[in-house]
Amino acid sequence: MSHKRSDISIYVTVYVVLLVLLALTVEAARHDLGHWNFAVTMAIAGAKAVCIGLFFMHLRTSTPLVKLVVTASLLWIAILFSLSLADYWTRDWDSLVGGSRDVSRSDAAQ
Amino acid sequence: MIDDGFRLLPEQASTHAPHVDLLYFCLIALSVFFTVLISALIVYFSIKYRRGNTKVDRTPGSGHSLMLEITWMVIPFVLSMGIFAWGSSLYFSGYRPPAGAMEIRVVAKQWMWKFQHPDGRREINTLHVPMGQPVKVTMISEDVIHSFYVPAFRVKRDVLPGSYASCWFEATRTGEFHLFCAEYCGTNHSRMVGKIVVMEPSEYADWLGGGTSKEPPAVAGERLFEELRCGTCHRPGGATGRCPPLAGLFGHEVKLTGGTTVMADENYLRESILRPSAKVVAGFQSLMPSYDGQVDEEQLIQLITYIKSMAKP
Amino acid sequence: MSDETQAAQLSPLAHQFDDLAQQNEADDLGMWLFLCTELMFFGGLFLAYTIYRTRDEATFAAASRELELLWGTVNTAVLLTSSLTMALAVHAAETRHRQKLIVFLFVTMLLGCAFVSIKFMEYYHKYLHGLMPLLGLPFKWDGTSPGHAEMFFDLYFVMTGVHALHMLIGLGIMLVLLVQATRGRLLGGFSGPVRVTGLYWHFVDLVWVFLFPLLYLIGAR
Amino acid sequence: MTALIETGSMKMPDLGPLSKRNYLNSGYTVRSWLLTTDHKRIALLYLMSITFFFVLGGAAATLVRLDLMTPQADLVQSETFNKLFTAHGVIMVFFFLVPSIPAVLGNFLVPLMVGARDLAFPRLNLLSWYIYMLGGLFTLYALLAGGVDTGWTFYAPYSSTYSNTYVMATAVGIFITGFSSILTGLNFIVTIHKMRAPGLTWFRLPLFIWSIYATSIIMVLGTPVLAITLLLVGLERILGLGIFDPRLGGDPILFQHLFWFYSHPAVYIMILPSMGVISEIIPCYCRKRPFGYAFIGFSSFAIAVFSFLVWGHHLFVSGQSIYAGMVFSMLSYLVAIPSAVKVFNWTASLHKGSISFDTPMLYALGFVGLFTMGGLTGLFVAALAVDVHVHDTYFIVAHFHYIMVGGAVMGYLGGIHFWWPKMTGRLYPEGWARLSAILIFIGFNLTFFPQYILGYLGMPRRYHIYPPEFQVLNVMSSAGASILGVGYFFPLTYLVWSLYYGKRASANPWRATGLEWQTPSPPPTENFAETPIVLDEAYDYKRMDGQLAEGGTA
Repeated sequence: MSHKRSDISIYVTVYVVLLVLLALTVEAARHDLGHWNFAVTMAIAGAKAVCIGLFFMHLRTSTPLVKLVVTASLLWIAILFSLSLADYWTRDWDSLVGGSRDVSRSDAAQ
Repeated sequence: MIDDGFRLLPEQASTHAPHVDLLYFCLIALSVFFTVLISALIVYFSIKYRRGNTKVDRTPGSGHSLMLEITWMVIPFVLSMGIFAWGSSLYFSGYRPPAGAMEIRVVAKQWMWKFQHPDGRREINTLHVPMGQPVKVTMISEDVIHSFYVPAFRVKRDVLPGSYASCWFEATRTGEFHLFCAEYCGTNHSRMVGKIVVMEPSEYADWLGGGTSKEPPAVAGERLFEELRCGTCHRPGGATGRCPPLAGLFGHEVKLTGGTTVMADENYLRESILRPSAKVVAGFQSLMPSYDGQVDEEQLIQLITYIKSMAKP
Repeated sequence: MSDETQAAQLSPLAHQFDDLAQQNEADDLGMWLFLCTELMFFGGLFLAYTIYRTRDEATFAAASRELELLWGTVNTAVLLTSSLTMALAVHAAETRHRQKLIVFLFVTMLLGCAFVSIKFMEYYHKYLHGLMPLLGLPFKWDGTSPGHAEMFFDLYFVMTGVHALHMLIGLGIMLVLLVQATRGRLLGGFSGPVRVTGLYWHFVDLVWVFLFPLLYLIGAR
Repeated sequence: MTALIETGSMKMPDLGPLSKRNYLNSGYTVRSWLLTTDHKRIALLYLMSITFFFVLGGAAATLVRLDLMTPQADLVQSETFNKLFTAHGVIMVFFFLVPSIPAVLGNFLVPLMVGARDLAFPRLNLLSWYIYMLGGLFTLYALLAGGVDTGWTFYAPYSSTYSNTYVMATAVGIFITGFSSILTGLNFIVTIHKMRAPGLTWFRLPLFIWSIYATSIIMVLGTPVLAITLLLVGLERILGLGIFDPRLGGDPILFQHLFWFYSHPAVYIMILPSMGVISEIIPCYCRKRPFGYAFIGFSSFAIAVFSFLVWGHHLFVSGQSIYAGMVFSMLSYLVAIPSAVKVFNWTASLHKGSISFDTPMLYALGFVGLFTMGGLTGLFVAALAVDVHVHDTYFIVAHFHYIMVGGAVMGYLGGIHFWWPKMTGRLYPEGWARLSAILIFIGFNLTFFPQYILGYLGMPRRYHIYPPEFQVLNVMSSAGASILGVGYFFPLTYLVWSLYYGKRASANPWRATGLEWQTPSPPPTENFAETPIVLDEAYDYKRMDGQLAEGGTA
């Protein structure tokens, strides 16, 4: 075995932590925190993911290679998101699609 | 007539075309240089170091050279960044219409082009434009993606369903030029062609004058505005407070509920007519019903043109 | 040849490997790489979700409130529990506890079935409420921007549907494992398949950990 | 057992009875082929299947080029024409080019080159082939039932809503085949990491392995995004989802983002393995270690990583934000650097070599030339303003054929010739092979060079009828295609002929380095009598030639 056998007690502890996090995130959703709702809920999801990855999936004791694989896949997801959103979040910047201000001024003058 | 003789380069018929061609020629020079360099080296080495040639010095070198590697990494990098900057600046100017451009409305559908001139005159598959006048085409598709492509102008832009796309050109020569649909759009894709007829401005004016009865889109839009009873709310002096003012709206930033701002461009107006609650102006409630399905693409264009024509009171 | 075949049955080591450590590392690496592809697969869906949600956050929040938070929470708890039992099953296999392995695998499967059943029950409720914009079914939406709300439900059904499909595949694999476990296999050096299935199951759980807040919790209630 | 096989000493092992028993004659039943887990046999299964698809895709291309001889539609209807170019694209991209070198040469060579008995997951490897065939059957069904007319790019909303052809079956076929690609890549990565022979460190690996590894990264990380994209298109057709449908509030450009996130790197799935093949061939026929080994190796990785950063250059005119266009344009130029590194290093490898011009070397030199041209025209299409003009024209068609045919196929054929003796135990007829290599080079240039001019003149791609002034160049292109066709026909014939009448090959007919040459031709089922131990650098031709000087050439 490449990794040490995690003790059953660790599994149970992690499970309890996960349930607590679940309760927290549901509770947080009952309050209107504005934009913070999304941030809080995603932070809790991230924490849950880290728990599952490190302990249930034994990333804590995995070989460096497996850790590299995980890092790489997260990096690639980041590439997919950042470059796609680079398009979506800048589409409104250019008024060329709808006509620039200059054009509208000339229209108004007509 | 479209010039159909054999040629190696398309005609240059817009202000943009010579700029693109210059970049193209530089790229060709660069490519020829590197192709010749590589080929010459291969041929030279192949002859000099051919198996049978025993008189040549084959004392092995180190097998690698950091200096050489850096050289042939840095040179392509610098060259390509230069091309990038050049290409980008042209791209910007190629898609940014200058002030005072004449606006042509285009609706594309399988497999035809429908044009409407600012004075309301309509054409199908043929577009007459005056020479020496910047022309901005604002385009939308009724079905799939098409692409507006005039090789002689070096201009191309995909025509999307659901949102407006635009490009512009200023013709520098009179004559007829190909218009192609460049994005594959189904069975008769290759028949979705037309022509651009560039005329002297005076001829163009004559041509416009000779058309049949027509109604400028802004006027048609105003009529539609009444028919759809938009004026009940959207009228200066109407039910104030229920809706944001339309006059002078176009081309300005609008504050939305939620704190974000949006540019009031044509896509914004289109969305606000079809899906009014998508972007609600700050300080107002979402009361307006959707007009999705009640107006077609051409009517939408007319409404938007009318809204654009409303000057600030 | 026959010697090799016999040896292959007696030894957990496949012929192409030199030793068990190499084989285990290869198995783990293989599964992790597969999970990489799964992540990219779901990544496309999450990207679509992100783009359409940023376009109209308010409508997405409103549409999210139509989902049944109670059942979503229950399902999350069910899935987290199944992850625990799966981890315990892997532990049992590695420590050669046949009985425990069978029990934990079975419980994991039960929980998995419970999750999928609840999911389908929710689908049925959506259908009853006219919130299933699929197959040309009518979409009833009183709020603003029905188009964007419809997009939310499109994404809801695709994302949870693809996730549920992964659950079903996992359940199928576990069924095979369960049969093998009852025959006394998959213990000790032979526990590779259980370990690898465990990784897969936890990954499916991980995806849900993100789906749950993105679908159920974005609209403060 | 005989003494250890060492790469350094290059002693031919005493073959003894082993040479009589090899992977080809270890069983003759259909079952022994269809249920084999031997990577070498699976490689041959792939070889046969992709050759079948290549012929099919080639036939479609022939009809397309024939029809384009005249500006009118006189051979087929537009509907058929559209189905033909779609069939050509789908088959060539997904069923020939993507699996070509990885699944045939990679499958055969990766375990041999790393000194392993098999891939890490032999049964998964066989499963990959079955998945590939299943996907192929779906696609064949779609073609036979009536064809599909969306183009290989499946742009929404045409594919998701408007096309009335067999889009579903084709999409399912490609979706399934994608998993074959994923599993093959996964298998290679694990094998290269975990199964290398003792002493075979990363920097002793053949460059082919480096490039296959880089290819596998793309397969594993890119293919699933294509899978989800096609799945969404399929669901739009079946369930009426609207993710890409503007009528339902979807964005068709999102389809293009997701599609090209895979399909741009896919081009590198095709070209990277070819680069690996070239990096094996050139040292062998120059009798020296390649110049800048580490740079060639790392440039493969650089290409694999950069390939994921550039997909937006397919969207310059699509309505993507112009700022994103600029980002993608700049990133696209990054790929030029590792590509230039490779070309310059290969060229420098010739320096002070002892060059002979056997068939594989002819393909390799042809590759370098054509790839250089294809790569340089990449600078044109990455330049935003020029791309606006040439996007979706024959310029693009010419550009990617220079990479995918001039590059990938030349590399594939070079590799097939180079390792043919190892795979079959027979030598191919050298004269015919040289002739066809030259024919292919000439035919290729005649076919595709005119298309650059045609494209800049403005002829859009996927045009069935076209303005008459484009005819001369189209006829030139079609004429070149006929030469190219003949060039492809020859190897198909003489390679089959050589199976029966070719001269028997020795274990190492080219006196090449590398572990695969130190086992008999064809290799035994278990690859090596004893696990090899590697003590030296790769490509130690000096030592090889020094040792063989006394015994004469093989």
